Amino acid sequence: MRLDRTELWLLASGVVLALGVFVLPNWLTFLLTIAFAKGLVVQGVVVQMRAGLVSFGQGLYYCIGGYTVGMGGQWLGVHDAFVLLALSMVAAAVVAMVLGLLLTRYREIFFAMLTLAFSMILYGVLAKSQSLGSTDGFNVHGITALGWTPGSSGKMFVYVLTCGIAAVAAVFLHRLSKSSVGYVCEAIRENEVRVEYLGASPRWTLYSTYVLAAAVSALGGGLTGMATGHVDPEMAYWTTSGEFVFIALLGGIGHVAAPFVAASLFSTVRTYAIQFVPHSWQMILGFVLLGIIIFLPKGLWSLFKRTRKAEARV
Amino acid sequence: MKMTQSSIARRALTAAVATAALASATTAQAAENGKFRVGIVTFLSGAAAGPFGVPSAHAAETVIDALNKGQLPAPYNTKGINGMEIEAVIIDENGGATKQVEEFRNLVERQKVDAVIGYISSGDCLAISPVAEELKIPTIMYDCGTSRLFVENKAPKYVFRTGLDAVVDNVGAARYLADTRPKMASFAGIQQNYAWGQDSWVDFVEAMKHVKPTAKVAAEQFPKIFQGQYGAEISALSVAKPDVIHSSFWGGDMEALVLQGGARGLYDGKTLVLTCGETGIERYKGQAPNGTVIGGRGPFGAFAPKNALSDWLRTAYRAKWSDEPIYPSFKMAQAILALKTAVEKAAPAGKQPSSDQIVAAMTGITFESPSGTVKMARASGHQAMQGIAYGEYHYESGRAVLKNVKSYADTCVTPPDGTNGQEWIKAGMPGAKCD
Amino acid sequence: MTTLLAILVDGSIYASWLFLVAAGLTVIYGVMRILNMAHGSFYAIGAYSAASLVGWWFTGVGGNPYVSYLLLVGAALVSGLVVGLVVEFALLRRMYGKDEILMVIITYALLLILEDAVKLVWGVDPYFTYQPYSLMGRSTFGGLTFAIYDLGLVGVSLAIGISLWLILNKTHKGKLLRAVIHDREVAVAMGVNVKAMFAVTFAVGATLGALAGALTAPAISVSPGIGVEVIVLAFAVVVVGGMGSIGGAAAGAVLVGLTRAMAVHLAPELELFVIYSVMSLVLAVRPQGLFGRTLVRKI
Amino acid sequence: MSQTPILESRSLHRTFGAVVAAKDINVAIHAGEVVGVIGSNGAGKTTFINMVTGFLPPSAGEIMFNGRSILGLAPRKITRMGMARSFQVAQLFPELTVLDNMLVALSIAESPLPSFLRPLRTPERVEKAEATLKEFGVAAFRDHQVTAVPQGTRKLVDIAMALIANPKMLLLDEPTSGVAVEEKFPLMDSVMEVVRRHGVTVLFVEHDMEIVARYVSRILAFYAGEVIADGPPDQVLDDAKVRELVVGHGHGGHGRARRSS
Repeated sequence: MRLDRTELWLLASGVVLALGVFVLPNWLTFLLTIAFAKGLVVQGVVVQMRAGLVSFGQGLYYCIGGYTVGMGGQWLGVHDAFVLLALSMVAAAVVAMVLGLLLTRYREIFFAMLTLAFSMILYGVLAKSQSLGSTDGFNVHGITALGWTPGSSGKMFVYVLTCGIAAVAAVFLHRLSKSSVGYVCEAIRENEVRVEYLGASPRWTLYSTYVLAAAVSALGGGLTGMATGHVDPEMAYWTTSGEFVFIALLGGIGHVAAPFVAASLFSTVRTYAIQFVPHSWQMILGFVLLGIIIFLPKGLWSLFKRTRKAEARV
Repeated sequence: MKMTQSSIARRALTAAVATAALASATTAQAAENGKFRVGIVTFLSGAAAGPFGVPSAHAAETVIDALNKGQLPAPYNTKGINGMEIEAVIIDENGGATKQVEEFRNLVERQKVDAVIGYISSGDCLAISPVAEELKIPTIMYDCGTSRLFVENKAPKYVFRTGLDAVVDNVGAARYLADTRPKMASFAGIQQNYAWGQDSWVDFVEAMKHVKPTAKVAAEQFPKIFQGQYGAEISALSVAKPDVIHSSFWGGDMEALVLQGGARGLYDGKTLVLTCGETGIERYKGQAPNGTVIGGRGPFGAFAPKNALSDWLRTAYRAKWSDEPIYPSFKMAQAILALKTAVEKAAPAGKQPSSDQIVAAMTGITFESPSGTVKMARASGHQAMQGIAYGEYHYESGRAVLKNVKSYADTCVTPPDGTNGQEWIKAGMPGAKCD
Repeated sequence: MTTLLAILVDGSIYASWLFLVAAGLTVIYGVMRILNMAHGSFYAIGAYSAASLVGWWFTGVGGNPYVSYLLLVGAALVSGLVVGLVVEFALLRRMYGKDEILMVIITYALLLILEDAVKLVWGVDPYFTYQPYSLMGRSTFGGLTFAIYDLGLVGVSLAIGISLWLILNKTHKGKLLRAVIHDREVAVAMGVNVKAMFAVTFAVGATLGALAGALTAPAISVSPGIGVEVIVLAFAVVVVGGMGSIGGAAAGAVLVGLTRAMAVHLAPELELFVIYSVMSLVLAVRPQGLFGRTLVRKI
Repeated sequence: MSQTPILESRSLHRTFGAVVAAKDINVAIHAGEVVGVIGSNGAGKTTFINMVTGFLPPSAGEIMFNGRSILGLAPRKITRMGMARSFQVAQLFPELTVLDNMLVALSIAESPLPSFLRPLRTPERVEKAEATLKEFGVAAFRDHQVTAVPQGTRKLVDIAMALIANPKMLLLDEPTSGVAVEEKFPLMDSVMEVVRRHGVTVLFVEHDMEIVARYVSRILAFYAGEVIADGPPDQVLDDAKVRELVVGHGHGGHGRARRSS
């Protein structure tokens, strides 16, 4: 497996950020942990966006990931972070394999609305489950890693783990975007009928992409659960999914690092908005989103590209 | 193409680092400016803001302003906290537990608060509790009622709760009904379909089994929270013809239920019990039928005893907000006063005690509050123990009055230390002492 | 027997409320292909303007209580038209022709903005304006008591549904509108002023949303977040019925309304899932919804 | 003509509501033929292609490809059996470059379940795609985004994408529509040359009689959903019914006078 320059950069960024654990203030590493974990969920949204599908229910897999980590510790007695995350991905993939059969028949707003509906059904089920703490959810604790118990440095460990997983996932997703499936997804977004006439099955491609996106998003949910130490059904509520779509648009689909950068920016803007304008931070987010759509339709990433072109011309 | 990709990635990294740098640059302002910083977390938006969050935030402002000026009656007539000016950082609790954990960390690590008072939502309390222990910051849960708080946090050190366990609400309601409605044969419930509603109903049904074993459950309804329209539920309850209708609804949902049920004669010849009904006392304007049993989740708001502190709070709050303080306002005031008492006990005047000194002082403390004398007597000194009162709402010549108020002693409604509330009720409330 | 009656009446009342909420959404989608996430905010704005105006009428003015019904409707018309036209003119006008899904996200941004705007204007305290609701009294039949206001809502809802249908199918303007729905380019070629049509449609849709809120306001306590609660419900109804179809919205409302009433009476524990289950089932069988038309792509 | 036809339709019917778009179409095409399909707008030419390629299910009838029934098969399955098509309006992926369009087509042709991890651009694929672009004389546009290349080039790329899978049969839906008059012959020259070199059976729909007459060995004339004439160009174009119902209605009215056979 040879790495190209982008991939090396992604891994290097991951390492540098992970090393930041020694210098950055704790609140910032926590903010970044959550941001990168959410970035992973957003990656799931973006992968589907490349294929022309907008999921307004990615919170479903975010929630499944979180609950798998929580329940694995609480009821199965599994505490190893890696095993729990693997379980999350499997659980999400299994659910996605079933739902995908139905969902890949739909496009555009129908797809968006149905994904939303399924996510809300999970919310309903969890809100009904008193043994899982209903809407209060439950706490996640006692995470270990390969036999080692991080103890009081648990949050630092989760941060480093998140940086590592995010970097590896980014490399994988970068490969995906350059792979045949990646291009076929773009082709489907632009002209599904032609893809069919070239001999491929758009539905199968979308199906496999959907399942893959679910697994990646579940990773984000699992990491969030470990970081906050708590999971609740709110993770599956449609407004949570709306936030993921928001971040996806903020970053754009142009580069695999965009969702992570956008998620960090989103968290930073939000935390300061909450601090300085506690009564109208949503409004600020709304205006930012509109501004992005109007002025930077391809996301913040297009800023980088534009400056690059300008440099090239000089 | 390759070139541009990597240069883009480099820019991404630069951007991330720049964001981080920008963010950390603004940290650690103030902090050691000689003030005592308190993070106040309550709902400023969403449906819980009107009935709970804003009255709490208003009370916090009222009390903190007055403390800084030394205007409270004794024993709180000294300025600030231990001579230090109190500085409040108010944060919106809306947005879910994940966001709250993030904001809690920001409060502690970026805003360098010395203590946090907050949390109405039980989910937020449960999520924050381990983080408070991890960050070793004195944290007072002032309102949330979940029994799980000190079941999950078995050996609390930094987490306190000055409000009461929700078990108390429903044990109190059951006892009140058994005492005042001895002939009741059946009861029904309508609860919001989320943890609060579900737990309240289980607590109430189990408590009724022991205090009024002859009464049967006639119907139970669990509409979605914030549904607002209860037509079908009201019909279903009417068809069941219960003697008592119990509801843990709050805020807008509660008012809508009162109105819609009233308009349809649901409460004719029946008793409506609203465990959070006190927040609406000035708002029903006769829409709630006379005789509606309401509670205030403890001796708060309209149920608060008459003493110098409650008189002061009512007057000051009315003067500042031209509104009556309701139970959440009282609970917020109680939490702030607990903190003041503990800090002043922990260090000589003018000195800032450490977190450990504060929590050591607060553990098992007894302090005065607008709700009377409060003792942190449960959960190894981390949970307040108080009685509860219920009464009947009556609307007479344009004014709301409470009648037939009955108070139940703390020992009568509170589970003993180390027991799970729900299991205690199921076991028949062993050890309860009622006079 | 009583239960059956209760299911029918409760179901109809809830269905008529759902239809009121969904009508504006479906009208806007039908003509403009915009799935308007901010519809809930129009609902909230209507509810708040009506509640504050009526509240002022009773406590501030002490005027004739029956005038309050006029005020309800008036508040909805004014607030809906004003907000609808402002939004259309200031924002949406610049966005026409964009992808349907992008329009969803634009209106999502609008929702975020309007939610806070509502909070800034009206605060977070619930508005409890019960007078118009209790004024009408109650009526008892078949052993059950119903609020006359709720029964009246069924009538209002029917009237609005029938008027919309008549306007679209029997008037000249309505026919032009249907031409726009059918084929925008042909309509432009025929000299229809599509721009004006869009502005009018959006204003009408927004007003319908505001009206739904205003008519609901007296029965509830108007609190922050009511718009967000309503929007997913309205989506479900519209998607079930077939997006953009008035008849579909009515059918969707009746189906969802009756199913929910049945669940409440017969299997209360299922209530939470009813709406999404109905939606998923209908879509699994008929992806375009009950009354929706499928579009065939030309190649 | 005893061998199995490569494509055969038997009593093919299709109605859209009250409109009959195809009525009892019986056609057999043999390997190596170059067949032209003519007919006025709405005569049923594209409906025929859409049915044959699986896009549109016929109301009745049977379609055989290489002796196997392909009725009810999805377009992708029919494509994989060796029948490719181009489109009246070039159906490309507008935001990709010309080369990437070709690579997507090639990758799908190699494996209908594309790989998640192997990159699209392998040296072998790029080489083959470039070779094909060269054959069509559009290699100069390889790195242009599709939106930035002229209409004629798009049509060629569209056909090149169909051809890169090495189909047995190629259906061209109006290959010269939308192309400037003076470019039509050069375009058809290059297409037909490549097609002949690959030994592909071709069926193409065309309005321009001149073009039809110049390149085909056989013509099918459609009118109102029916095949009203089927035979060598001379014979069909001289058919009275065809002259009255088809040629007179054609887009290029000039086609009738200047036949160049």
